[in-house]
Amino acid sequence: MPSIDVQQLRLDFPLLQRKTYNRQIVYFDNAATTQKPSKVIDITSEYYQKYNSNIHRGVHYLSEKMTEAYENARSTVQKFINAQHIHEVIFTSGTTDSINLVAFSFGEKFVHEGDEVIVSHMEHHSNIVPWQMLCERKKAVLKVIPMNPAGVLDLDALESLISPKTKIVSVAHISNSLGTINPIDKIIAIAHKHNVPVMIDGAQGIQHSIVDVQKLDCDFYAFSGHKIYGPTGIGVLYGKEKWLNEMPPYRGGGDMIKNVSFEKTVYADLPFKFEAGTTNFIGAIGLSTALKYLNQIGMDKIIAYEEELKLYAHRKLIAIPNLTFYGSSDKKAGIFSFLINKIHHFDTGLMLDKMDIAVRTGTHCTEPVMSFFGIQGTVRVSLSFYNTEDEIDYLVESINKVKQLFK
Amino acid sequence: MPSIDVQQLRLDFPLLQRKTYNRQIVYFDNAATTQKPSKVIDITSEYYQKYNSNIHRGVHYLSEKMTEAYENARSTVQKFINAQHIHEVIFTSGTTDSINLVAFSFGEKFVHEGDEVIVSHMEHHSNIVPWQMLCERKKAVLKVIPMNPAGVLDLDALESLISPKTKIVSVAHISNSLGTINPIDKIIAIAHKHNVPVMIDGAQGIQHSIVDVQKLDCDFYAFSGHKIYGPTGIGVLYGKEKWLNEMPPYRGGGDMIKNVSFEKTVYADLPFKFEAGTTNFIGAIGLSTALKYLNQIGMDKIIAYEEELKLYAHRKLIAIPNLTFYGSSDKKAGIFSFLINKIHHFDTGLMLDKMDIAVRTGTHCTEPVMSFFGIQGTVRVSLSFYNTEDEIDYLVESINKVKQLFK
Amino acid sequence: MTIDETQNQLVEEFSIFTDWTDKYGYLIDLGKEVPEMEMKFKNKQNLISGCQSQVWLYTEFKDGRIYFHTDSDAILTKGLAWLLVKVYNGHTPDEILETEPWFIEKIDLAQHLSPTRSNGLLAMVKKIKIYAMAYKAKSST
Amino acid sequence: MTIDETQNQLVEEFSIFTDWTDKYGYLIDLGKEVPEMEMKFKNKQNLISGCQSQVWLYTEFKDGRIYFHTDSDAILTKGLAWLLVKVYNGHTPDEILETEPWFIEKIDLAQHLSPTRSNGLLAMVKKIKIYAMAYKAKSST
Ligand SMILES: Cc1ncc(COP(=O)(O)O)c(C=O)c1O
Ligand SMILES: Cc1ncc(COP(=O)(O)O)c(C=O)c1O
Repeated sequence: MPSIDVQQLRLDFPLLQRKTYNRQIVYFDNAATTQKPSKVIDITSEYYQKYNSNIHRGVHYLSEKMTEAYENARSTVQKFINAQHIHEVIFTSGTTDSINLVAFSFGEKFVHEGDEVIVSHMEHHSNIVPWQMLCERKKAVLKVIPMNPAGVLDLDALESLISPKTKIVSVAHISNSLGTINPIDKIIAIAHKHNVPVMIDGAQGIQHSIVDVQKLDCDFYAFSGHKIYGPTGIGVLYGKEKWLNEMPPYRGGGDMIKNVSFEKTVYADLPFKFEAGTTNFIGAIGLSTALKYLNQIGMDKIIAYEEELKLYAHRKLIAIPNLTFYGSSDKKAGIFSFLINKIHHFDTGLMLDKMDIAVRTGTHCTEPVMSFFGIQGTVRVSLSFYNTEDEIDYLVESINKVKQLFK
Repeated sequence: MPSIDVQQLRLDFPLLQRKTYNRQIVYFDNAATTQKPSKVIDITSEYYQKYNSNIHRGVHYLSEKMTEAYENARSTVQKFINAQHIHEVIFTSGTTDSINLVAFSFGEKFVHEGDEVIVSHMEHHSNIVPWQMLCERKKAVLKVIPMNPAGVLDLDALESLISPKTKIVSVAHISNSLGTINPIDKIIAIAHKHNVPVMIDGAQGIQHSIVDVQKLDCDFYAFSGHKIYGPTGIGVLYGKEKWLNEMPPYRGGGDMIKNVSFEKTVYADLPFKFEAGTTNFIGAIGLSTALKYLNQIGMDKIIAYEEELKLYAHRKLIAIPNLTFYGSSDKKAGIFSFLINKIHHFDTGLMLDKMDIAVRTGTHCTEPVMSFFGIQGTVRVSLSFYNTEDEIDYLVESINKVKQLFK
Repeated sequence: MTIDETQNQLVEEFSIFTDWTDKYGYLIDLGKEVPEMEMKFKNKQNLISGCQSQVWLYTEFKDGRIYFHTDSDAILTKGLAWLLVKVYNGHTPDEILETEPWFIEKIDLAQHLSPTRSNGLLAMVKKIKIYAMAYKAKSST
Repeated sequence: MTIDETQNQLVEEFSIFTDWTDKYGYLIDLGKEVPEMEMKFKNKQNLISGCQSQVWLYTEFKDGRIYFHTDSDAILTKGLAWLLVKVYNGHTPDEILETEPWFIEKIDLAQHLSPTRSNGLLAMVKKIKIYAMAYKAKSST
């Protein structure tokens, strides 16, 4: 018995109503990006039509309205993740931007030659490369928390990786290629025991969990608007005030300064210090509208439904012979990475597409995970609360048809 | 005789139709951000409704459509600025982001201790602070091209500022607080004579000029979508292939790599090397729609009309007694910065707002310009092709009313 | 007069204005009439920096009551600041801490106290409260 | 047969397929039947790397004609690559340079040659042309 009325909710998403080739699209590429409810699309249009104007320092009506809406959006994000202070919420252009901000600004201040940064083996490239770049610049060392074949991180190894030279640990909340829900509370506890701060890459976590940054006690949490039913080009970095205050700015420009002269520039207070130039203010309003939409349904209900759907999909998919699954932690989100015996992931993806099913194929920007399993890529089905059991049934049917075709 | 039918074109902009307090808004804050034609707003909605999907590496129908649209947007930008190669067009989140990209990546590779970077006295903070940050990091020196009281740069001084240690010159195409159209062709010629590359901050240039980056021979050109009738959260960096190829990446993440392993990461080719993570693909489509809209009207016609309107405004405004103008180059765009004798810019702005006129007041993110003139700020009227002579007349009337009120 | 009585009085005074020109004209007149703050008090310590206009606030504490002096480089801000001062002037820390400046909303000038305004007035109200707290703490020790 | 004749032939062959399953089924069969490339030719030099599937292309130049060998790790890509090879195989550089692979569009598989596809096929067509240019230059000197 579903806790939400999926059929009703699906009507909120215009894209889900469309046909691709022969039938209504079955969208299983939610880890790449999510579809948008009408409310998000409509508010974007509405703000362009009625309020568009550059924010902050504006003396006129529109600018004031827009600034107010932008700062209210920040407050909506603050409440959604339960940040202690509103100025701990920085708007960025996405998760990648947020992580790069921390890698640069935290790194600039705290990471020096010989120091160590720890990530995990299952990270998305966006949570690897910025740290590699930092380590190269600073001659620091990147260390990696290993995982086992089930796609579960080895926390004992983490303990032993941490040294007095460790400056930060950065790990994914939920793996985008394996679906593993990492025990970030434990990881944070271990790191904090050694006084090491922790950044959480929440790109896949925020939309499938209740995130309370104070309870988690993470030092940074990053996510993207477009993966939580919001617009593209907007993201969030949460950071604890004490770190954000100590970190130098990332980008320089308008709005992030108090005074500029060629001799001496004084940076603005939080959050503006980290929001140089014209931010994506319309994007921020779209994002906050998405969060309000989720709140209206209830994150608890969404999570309950997604859990149910995941279990249903799991049962159905593992029953298909000759599928190999990657990622089998018992703490898993609705992300299924698999290969059909001997069939190339790309071939499978192409055929599913012909059957109007959108899945992602390839490395999912996690090449170290692929190397770990000695494969080139997988077929990934990633679920959202707007997916249904019927769609899963159709997927199973279609996978069987693919098998038939390649027999 | 106007070369375009303004009244007709105004109908394309929903926001211009709205009332603020008592009458239809008079929007003179175009240098801060421009209004959007319906086409831009509608295509944004349409893409969210019909094609939204993450780009690149996608195997399914939507992803392919979206990738195609995104790459077509890049091609539209390429043609708009006449870049030689499509991969010389990098999508960023705005001018500030573009300049920071160059300051970091060019700086990382080419700027070392004792080297010099040259900007001008009339730069926007976004074209000062990134270079200050770079110079601080690299122990390099920031030098400043002086200007005269008319707001004209001293090119002889530029000649003498350039030394063998000069690594880059970065100047605004058009000053956002003075309206000066800088002789960027001459600046580029001078710098190139000494083999020094030039970055142009085109935030105020692109929407009021025909920009041909090959003819200009600039090394970098940056602009923002939101200032050229496109969406927020999208911008462009044009860079010559030879520089972009030599520069290390700015942000690390998905899509900007060829291979990632913990031992060795190989970066992707241009333009992807500089587009880490999920880009604002819907924003890019909105921007290209704005450019196509301008092409349809004809940039030459827009420029001709704007020139006429500027001359009209100039005549009318200088006829008002007791106004002091800042910026009086004879090469000027439709940007008027002024103070009414003894009346604080903020007081003027507030009263104009009450009369439904949106202007910007303050430093316009160019504090060094304000210091130069020994003032705290100005009232800035910035024109667009959708403004009219009637609106100028109403502005003049309103300024007189402000004078009356503060008498 | 209590703080609320002064607020009521101001609301009544403003009720005669039928359009914005009269109302803002009055504020402008106020701004002009209020004496300038002595230069020596216009220092960094008393400065409340808005991005657009600057406000100075200087206080004295006498016989358990707080006296405020204010100034601004913008006339409208000065007028508005003076209204706030008028309301709170000569009251005890407790009275000040207890009472919000609700008259601003009633006379339809709330926009100037919004957190997104960069005129320094909201910061000024906060500062008034902080002074009240500080003097209260001081006088109770 | 000229390149265009082969293309016409393929268009005719494909015209019998009434739905996508038949058409792709045929491509899959092709992909399976085409012999694997010898391992020694599956080297870096012959690799055309798409993001999703990899294509190898190896050429020989004999008596003024170019002979192509191809392979891919994905079967559909392999089938498609083989169609391209079949069209151009054994022709002179000039013939190859003159003729575009228009049959792909006619048999409604153009999507696989779009620049946004990451299967390596468009890059393969470019490579075929580059080889033709190179051999032409070589044989004319
Ligand atoms: C000359 C100039 N440069 C840079 C910028 C920064 O642009 P953005 O805020 O869109 O990044 C502006 C915008 O005000 C500008 O006018
Ligand atoms: C775990 C994880 N981290 C980071 C990212 C990067 O997010 P974005 O591309 O929105 O910056 C993604 C998106 O694919 C992800 O799944």
